[in-house]
Amino acid sequence: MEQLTPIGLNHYLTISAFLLGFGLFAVMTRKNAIVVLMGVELILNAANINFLAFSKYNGGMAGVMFVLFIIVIAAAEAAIALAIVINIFKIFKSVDVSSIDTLKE
Amino acid sequence: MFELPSGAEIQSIVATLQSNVGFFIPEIYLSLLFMFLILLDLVVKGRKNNILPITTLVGLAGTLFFIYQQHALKAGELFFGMYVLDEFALFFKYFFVLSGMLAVIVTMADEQFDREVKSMGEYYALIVSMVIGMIMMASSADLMMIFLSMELVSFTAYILTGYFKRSPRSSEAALKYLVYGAVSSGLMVYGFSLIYGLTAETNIVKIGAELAASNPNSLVMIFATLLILAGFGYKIGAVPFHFWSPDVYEGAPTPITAYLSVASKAAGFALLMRFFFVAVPHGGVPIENKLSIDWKTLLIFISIASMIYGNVVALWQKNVKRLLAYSSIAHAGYLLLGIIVIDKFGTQATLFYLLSYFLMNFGAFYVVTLIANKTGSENLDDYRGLGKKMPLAGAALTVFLISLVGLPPTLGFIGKLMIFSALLAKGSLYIWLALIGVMTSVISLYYYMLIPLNMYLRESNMHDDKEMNPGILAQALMAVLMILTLYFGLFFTPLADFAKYSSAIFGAVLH
Amino acid sequence: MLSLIVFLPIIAGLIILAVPSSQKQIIRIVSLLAALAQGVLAVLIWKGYDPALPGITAGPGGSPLGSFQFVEKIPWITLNLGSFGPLNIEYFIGVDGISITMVILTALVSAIGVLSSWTIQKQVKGYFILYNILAAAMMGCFVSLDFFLFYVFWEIMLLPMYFLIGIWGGPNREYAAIKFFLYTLFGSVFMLLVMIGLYFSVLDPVTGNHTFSLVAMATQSNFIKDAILGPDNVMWRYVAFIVLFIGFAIKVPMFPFHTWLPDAHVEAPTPISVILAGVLLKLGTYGMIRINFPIFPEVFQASLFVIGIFGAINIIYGALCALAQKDLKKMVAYSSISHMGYVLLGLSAGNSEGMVGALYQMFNHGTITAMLFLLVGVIYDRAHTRHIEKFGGLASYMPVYAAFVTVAWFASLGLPGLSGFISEALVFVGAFSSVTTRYIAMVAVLGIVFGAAYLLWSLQRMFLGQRRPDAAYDLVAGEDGHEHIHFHDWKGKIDLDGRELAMLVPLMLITIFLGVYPMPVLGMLTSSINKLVEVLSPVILPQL
Amino acid sequence: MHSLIQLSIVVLLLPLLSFVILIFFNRRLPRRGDFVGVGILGTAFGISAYIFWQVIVQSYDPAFRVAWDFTWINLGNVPGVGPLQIRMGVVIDNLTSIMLAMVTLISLLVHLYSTGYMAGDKNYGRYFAFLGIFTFSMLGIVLSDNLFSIYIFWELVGLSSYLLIGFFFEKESAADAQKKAFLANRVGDIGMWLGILILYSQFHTFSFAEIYAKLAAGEFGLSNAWLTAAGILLFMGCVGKSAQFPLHIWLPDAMEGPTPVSALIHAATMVAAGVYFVARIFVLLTPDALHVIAFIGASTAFMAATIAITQNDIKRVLAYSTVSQLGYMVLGLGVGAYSAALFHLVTHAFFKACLFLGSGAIIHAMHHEQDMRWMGGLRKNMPWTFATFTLATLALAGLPLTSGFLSKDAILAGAIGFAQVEGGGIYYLIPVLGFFSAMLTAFYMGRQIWLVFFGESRTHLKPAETHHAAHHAHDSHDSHTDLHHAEHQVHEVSWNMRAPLVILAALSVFFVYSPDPLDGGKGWFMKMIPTPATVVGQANPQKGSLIAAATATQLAGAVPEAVVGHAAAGELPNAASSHGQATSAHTYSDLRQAEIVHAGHAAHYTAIYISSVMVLLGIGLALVVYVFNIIDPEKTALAIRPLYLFSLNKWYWDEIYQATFIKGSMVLATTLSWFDTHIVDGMVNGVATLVRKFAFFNDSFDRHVVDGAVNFTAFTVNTIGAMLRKLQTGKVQTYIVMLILAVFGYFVFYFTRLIY
Repeated sequence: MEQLTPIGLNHYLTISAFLLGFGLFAVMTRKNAIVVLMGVELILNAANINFLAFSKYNGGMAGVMFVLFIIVIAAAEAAIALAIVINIFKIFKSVDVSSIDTLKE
Repeated sequence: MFELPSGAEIQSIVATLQSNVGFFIPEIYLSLLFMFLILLDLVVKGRKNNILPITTLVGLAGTLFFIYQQHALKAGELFFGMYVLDEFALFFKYFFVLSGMLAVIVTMADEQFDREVKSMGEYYALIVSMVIGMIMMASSADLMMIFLSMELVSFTAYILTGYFKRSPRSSEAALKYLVYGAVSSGLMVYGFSLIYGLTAETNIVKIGAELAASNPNSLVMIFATLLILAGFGYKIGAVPFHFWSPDVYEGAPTPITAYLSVASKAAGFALLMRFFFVAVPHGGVPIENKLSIDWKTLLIFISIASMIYGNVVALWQKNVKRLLAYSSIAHAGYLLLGIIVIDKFGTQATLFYLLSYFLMNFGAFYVVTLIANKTGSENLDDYRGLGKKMPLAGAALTVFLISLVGLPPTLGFIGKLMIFSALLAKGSLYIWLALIGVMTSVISLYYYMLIPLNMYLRESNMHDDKEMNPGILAQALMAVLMILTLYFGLFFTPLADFAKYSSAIFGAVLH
Repeated sequence: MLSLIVFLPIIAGLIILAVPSSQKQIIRIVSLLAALAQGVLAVLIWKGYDPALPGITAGPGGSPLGSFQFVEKIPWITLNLGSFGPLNIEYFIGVDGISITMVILTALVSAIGVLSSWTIQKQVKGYFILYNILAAAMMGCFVSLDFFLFYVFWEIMLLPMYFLIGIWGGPNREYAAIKFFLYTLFGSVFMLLVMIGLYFSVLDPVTGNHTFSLVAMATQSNFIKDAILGPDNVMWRYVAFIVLFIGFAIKVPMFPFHTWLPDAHVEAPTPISVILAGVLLKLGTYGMIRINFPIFPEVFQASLFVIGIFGAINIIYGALCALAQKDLKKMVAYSSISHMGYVLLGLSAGNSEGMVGALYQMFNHGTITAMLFLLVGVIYDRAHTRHIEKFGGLASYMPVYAAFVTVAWFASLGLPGLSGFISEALVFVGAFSSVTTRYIAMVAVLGIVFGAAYLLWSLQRMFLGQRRPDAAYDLVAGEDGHEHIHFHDWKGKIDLDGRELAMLVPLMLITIFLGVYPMPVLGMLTSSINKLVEVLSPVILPQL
Repeated sequence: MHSLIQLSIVVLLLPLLSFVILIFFNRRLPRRGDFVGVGILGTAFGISAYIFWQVIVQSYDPAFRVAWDFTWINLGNVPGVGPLQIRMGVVIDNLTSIMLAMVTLISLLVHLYSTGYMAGDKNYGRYFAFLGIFTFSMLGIVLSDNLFSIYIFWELVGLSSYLLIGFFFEKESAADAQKKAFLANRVGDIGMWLGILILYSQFHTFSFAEIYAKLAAGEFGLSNAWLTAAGILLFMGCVGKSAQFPLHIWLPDAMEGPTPVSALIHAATMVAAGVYFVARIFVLLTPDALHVIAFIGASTAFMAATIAITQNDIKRVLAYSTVSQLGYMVLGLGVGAYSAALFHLVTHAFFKACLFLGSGAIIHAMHHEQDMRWMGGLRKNMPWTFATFTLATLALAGLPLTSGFLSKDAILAGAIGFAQVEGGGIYYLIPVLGFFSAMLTAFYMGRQIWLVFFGESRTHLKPAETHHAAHHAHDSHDSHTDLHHAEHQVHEVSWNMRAPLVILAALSVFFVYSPDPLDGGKGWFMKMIPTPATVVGQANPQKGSLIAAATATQLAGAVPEAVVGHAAAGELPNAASSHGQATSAHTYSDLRQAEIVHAGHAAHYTAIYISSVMVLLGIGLALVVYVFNIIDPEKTALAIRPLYLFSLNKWYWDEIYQATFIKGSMVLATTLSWFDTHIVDGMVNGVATLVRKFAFFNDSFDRHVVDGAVNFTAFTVNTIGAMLRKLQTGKVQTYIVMLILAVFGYFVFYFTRLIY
């Protein structure tokens, strides 16, 4: 199986780029607030993959540490987000992000 | 591959930490205050009395003392370069604590809270935590620290924005703020990861050195810069990262609007300055290298866009809070002007402008709150004839607005003066920016003057000319703010010196 | 002394602030006293003024003393700007021949203005506070010798003016007020940039620091050669000159930046029109003389012809527009545009005769136009209309008023024996003597005829002949057989009453006296003007 | 300071005093203080008579001149010029003293006359005040020693004539007339002012003496064309004041003023001031300028005469005759008959004043009937008036034994000489027009005399309503006419109106001026007022010809008089030898003048013959038409109707001006003010409407701010704003899209910039 090149940095980067793209796509297009937030998670995870990959290839633990913090932050964010979304649902009886546009010009 | 640290190393690490704690007192103190407030809230059962706010005020005031003590300490890096203590950071520590106190005061004045929510609960605690976050933003020197502090600020801000749980506007604002903020911080983190990839460092000083040494691929670099700017730009609310601000400012409780528009914007600027002045190499060398040129052009675009967009769109606003939101976008543009000229004078001008902006914007929002208490509206048309009913409020608001326009003899004029001076001192290349600046400030006159126009030149549609008295305390505070705006407009030496003192840290970096 | 004359109105304003708004009479009296005190001080300054000292530039040893008089020079703000050395802003005021005439004029006109504000009934307190701020700011502009100080005063003027027009003005006041505000601000923001640019280009010969001092700026040798506005930087010097000029021209107002003036005048209450025409317009030309020309002499020399052209346009265009007006006040407003054109023409001559004429014209226009607007106000108070066609035959019924109007009108059309003539004559003498503007002057004299035309025509339509059928007044047969005039809902004296006479008589006496013997004013001007002409003359230009 | 100077200053200031007293206190004084005016003028006349005696009779010196001046405006040490002052002063020479006496005398007489004529007017006192200020300004013109002060007083007489023409301001016609007069004069003054400016710009002085000295010294920096221009422009002042073509239109209308005023201002003094001024500047007029002047004078004389023959208003006939006579004087100056022209000025002043006062008496007696068609047969009722009027008429017509004959004749002789010297051709037009006008003059004056004094009274023929109107037009100022109005019987006027007539008539007889009834040249006047030597000559003075040099030396003392000895005499022996006494005293500095004067004297007798014939023709024609009725005027009028109308409508000048200048400027004015409000104030007119579409809040304020001047900016700004704010949809995801677009958009932009 010599034609299989070993997994290299660029593979990780590609993956993370794809993740970023998916995340942005979800954030931009999905109507459901929850899904939008999942898109955000995807973006963060794309960053995570980058960090890990770089920390593996550049040496040093900083990236890994960073990832840990990002995961924690993401969790906290999710918590707050859910609270707000629930509140929104109480008021608007919907979690459709695009339909909530009373504040505008 | 990662060998474990030996005992000796661990000892030394612990020692450093211990020694550094001494530099960390204000933050620790604030955290204690935060917890204390939560406990206190449990005691008072969120009843609406002045215990919580007063405590908060006293506590924050106490912080000032500790911050003052830090002047004595020698500036330097703490916690292995995670965190720095310098005049620049101190400046913003004062700034944020004071704005926190003002936010509390405005909250006390705002009667909307009595209508909207039953318990003030953790409101004040959140404000304090936001102060902590911003202070750390201003003094963090490591990507990780930056990220953490920013998120801390953001999260508290989300909650505070949505604090009126039963008001649709507030909640909607919170949601928008959340989504937008999350996305842009996500992008920022991605940008961080790229930087980390290029330099294998997370400490911005080291990053700067690394970038200066190895000339990185500018395409990747600009991409990272853009993503990071998306994060910072959303904090400072500059075009094109501003879209959240009008809606959020309009929806959020007025004190929070004021707080966001002043403090978190300032925090964003603190971060922006520190990151780019330190991380992006341009400093000592007379010939600026490509990177700095790149991000400078980027900032020029952003600032021009902000000045024009903010002022032009503001022309159409009928809601005063929204109008001020757009004006804050425009002011972000003016502040950026000061950063673009990468030198000490420019930094000083920016800091000075932040101070003036702090005073006049809080003043304006305060008066708006008081008026809203009486008229129950933030609508431009409901300001008709208020000049007669609330003479002092009218006068004060006029002064603040004039200051926002940048006319003498107010503080805002001096702020603009210093920004433009910095540009012109830099030479003819920057004159065009100055020209755009003055042009847009002429435009801004038009919409700012709409408010005095309605207050004085037009008769109110309801014909009761009885005076509305916002209460002696509020009157006094208004008067103080107004007089400060005027006084510093005429004798601005102390503020300017303070700004210079605080911008000294960049002396090494900036030529 | 000067500080006192500047800040007296502010003090009065503070006192008024303390007075309860119900005490209208006290408020009026306080401001009147302040204005009179200003007048007294002005007279004292005039007495103590030594016309021999030229002013304009620094005296011996680069110090303003020995050249300017009543100088007060106190450091106001000093900062360390690091690489740009200390930022010095000084509270630096003083007078020379150019400013002292304007100081006297300002004191006079603002006193008159207070008197004519007596009829203001709405929000008297606010009115007089703003009025006093305005008065102080105007005075400050004329005495300040530090560009920063000048700019501050200059901008402070805008807001009170905005409210004075906007609150106490006529039906269309909002529009006029905001128009005035935006126009003038537009002019002045660029002044701000030029000011900063000058600061970085000029060194104070004494201290060696950058400075805002206009006195230092008036000497070309104080410029840093390669600074942004230094002698080497020709392009930016031109830009700066033009920008400054436009800034001042808007105040003058110079065609095509004049359109705010008719609106402002028509809407403004009488005293504000008096102030506006009597003093504010002068600030434009004063700014040119004090700042624009001495700082950029070579550009000035290069643009003489253009300035002259604009002056001539102002003269003729204003006169023709006035000819077509039906609203008396609008006609007077356009007449001031026309008369300020003479000032521009005189300045463009660039020689002593022309400049002296211009300065003198500024002074005379101040007094004469104040008179015109007061007289317009008199009839407007009575008839509540200013429509020229709605009168006729007034001379038979209001002889005193008619007599005053006749004198004022003839003064305005430049009749010899009245002050306006001498200034216009000098302007033409100067403009014609300079080869650059000779042909412009030849065209501009047409303004004399048109001026006579619109003034005499309006005089005839309002005062001569018989009452028009649709006149704004009725005639009732008196007991003595003669017919008497009667304005509905006007209780007061039909002909001029005491207060109006008290305003008009001094102005009229001044007009006549200065028309017969101009030296009291010219004597103060000449040395400064000759000095100015030297400063401006091409020979002493820095070698570019 | 010379005693005469002091006296003359007193004379100058006395009338001003009378003005001040009367304008403020006339209501407090008995008889409205008319005695103040008369008394003061009496004193003034006394003093001027003394000056006249001193200068003319006592010291017989053609070159007499004393001057005094003081610094009026001191411009300090002007860069490039040195110490610069504007000086004011008075000068007395023969001409001045004569003018002084004349002006004060006539003014005195008019004051006296007015006490009768204006009695009972409700503004009686103000009237005398105005007369006072007029006299003051007129004397100012006479005494000024520099152009600037002449210009000042020039405008002041304009003012006083404005005030006096409009004395009955309740009449719209009077108000129109006064405005017209002032504006027409202003037009003339512009020219004069420009002329002054040309001279000043070269010499930085206004004083005659200095200007002439420097001119003679050849210091005039500009080309000779400029000098000619200066001359013509200065002459424009005269065109305005002396009602020369094309600015003559105001004078007939000026008859709206009270008749004594017409006599004083619009016949005797002010209108003559123009001629006086030209005489003052005579020496700097270049030959070309003189030609222009001569032609304008001639055409004015002729045109006015043709108009006068058809007018029916007694005062209008006189007004046009005045214009015509002024034309003569200007013509005289133009052809170089300097002395003759000034001579005519004086004589004309007296007899024309007499005529006007006479007509005033008639009008007064006729209860303000001015139309000659309704007069007639007055000689029986008003013998005094008749006698004096007739005498003055003869003088005006220029019959021998009258003063008018002497002066007019001298002018015509000069004209002939001029024509000969200039080489005939077109130049003969000038004397021809002169003589023809002489005939016309005789004709229309004869017509007037006959219509007014002979035949039967035609009052009853007058159509009632016009009569009524005419009466009501005037009753505004006169109360006592109403009493007499009932019965229509005319009687002689009172003594205070009669005396002036007699005096003036007496001054219209030849022996006052010259022993020889046929030659004014032998009289004292023309001896005392010799033609001054020009300071420009035909050649450019710069060339420094012998003559110019000689002149310069002569003029160094600023004596406007040239006794250039043998230099010139050598050149023209015949000129030196064969002059009459009048000129034998002087020879002339430049050939042209010398020849003209010489030829003029040669032509003296021819002139007499021709003019006498012409005058007789004119009178004869008048008799034929109006006495023997051989020719019926109506029929003739019908026969030559176009010509008749042309003359009756004053050559349609008023209509032409109305249609061109006045209409023109009004149209221009309205257009410009429209332009001002719509274009300048709205940059682009369409913008306003366009913007309203974008204007969101619809209260007036914004609609206004959106159109208008500042508001072109406001427009663009608003539109941009309106477009940008569309981005703020309120949907958070659009915001995010924007964000992504911004980031990647810039990235792409940067990428492309990186590639290229």
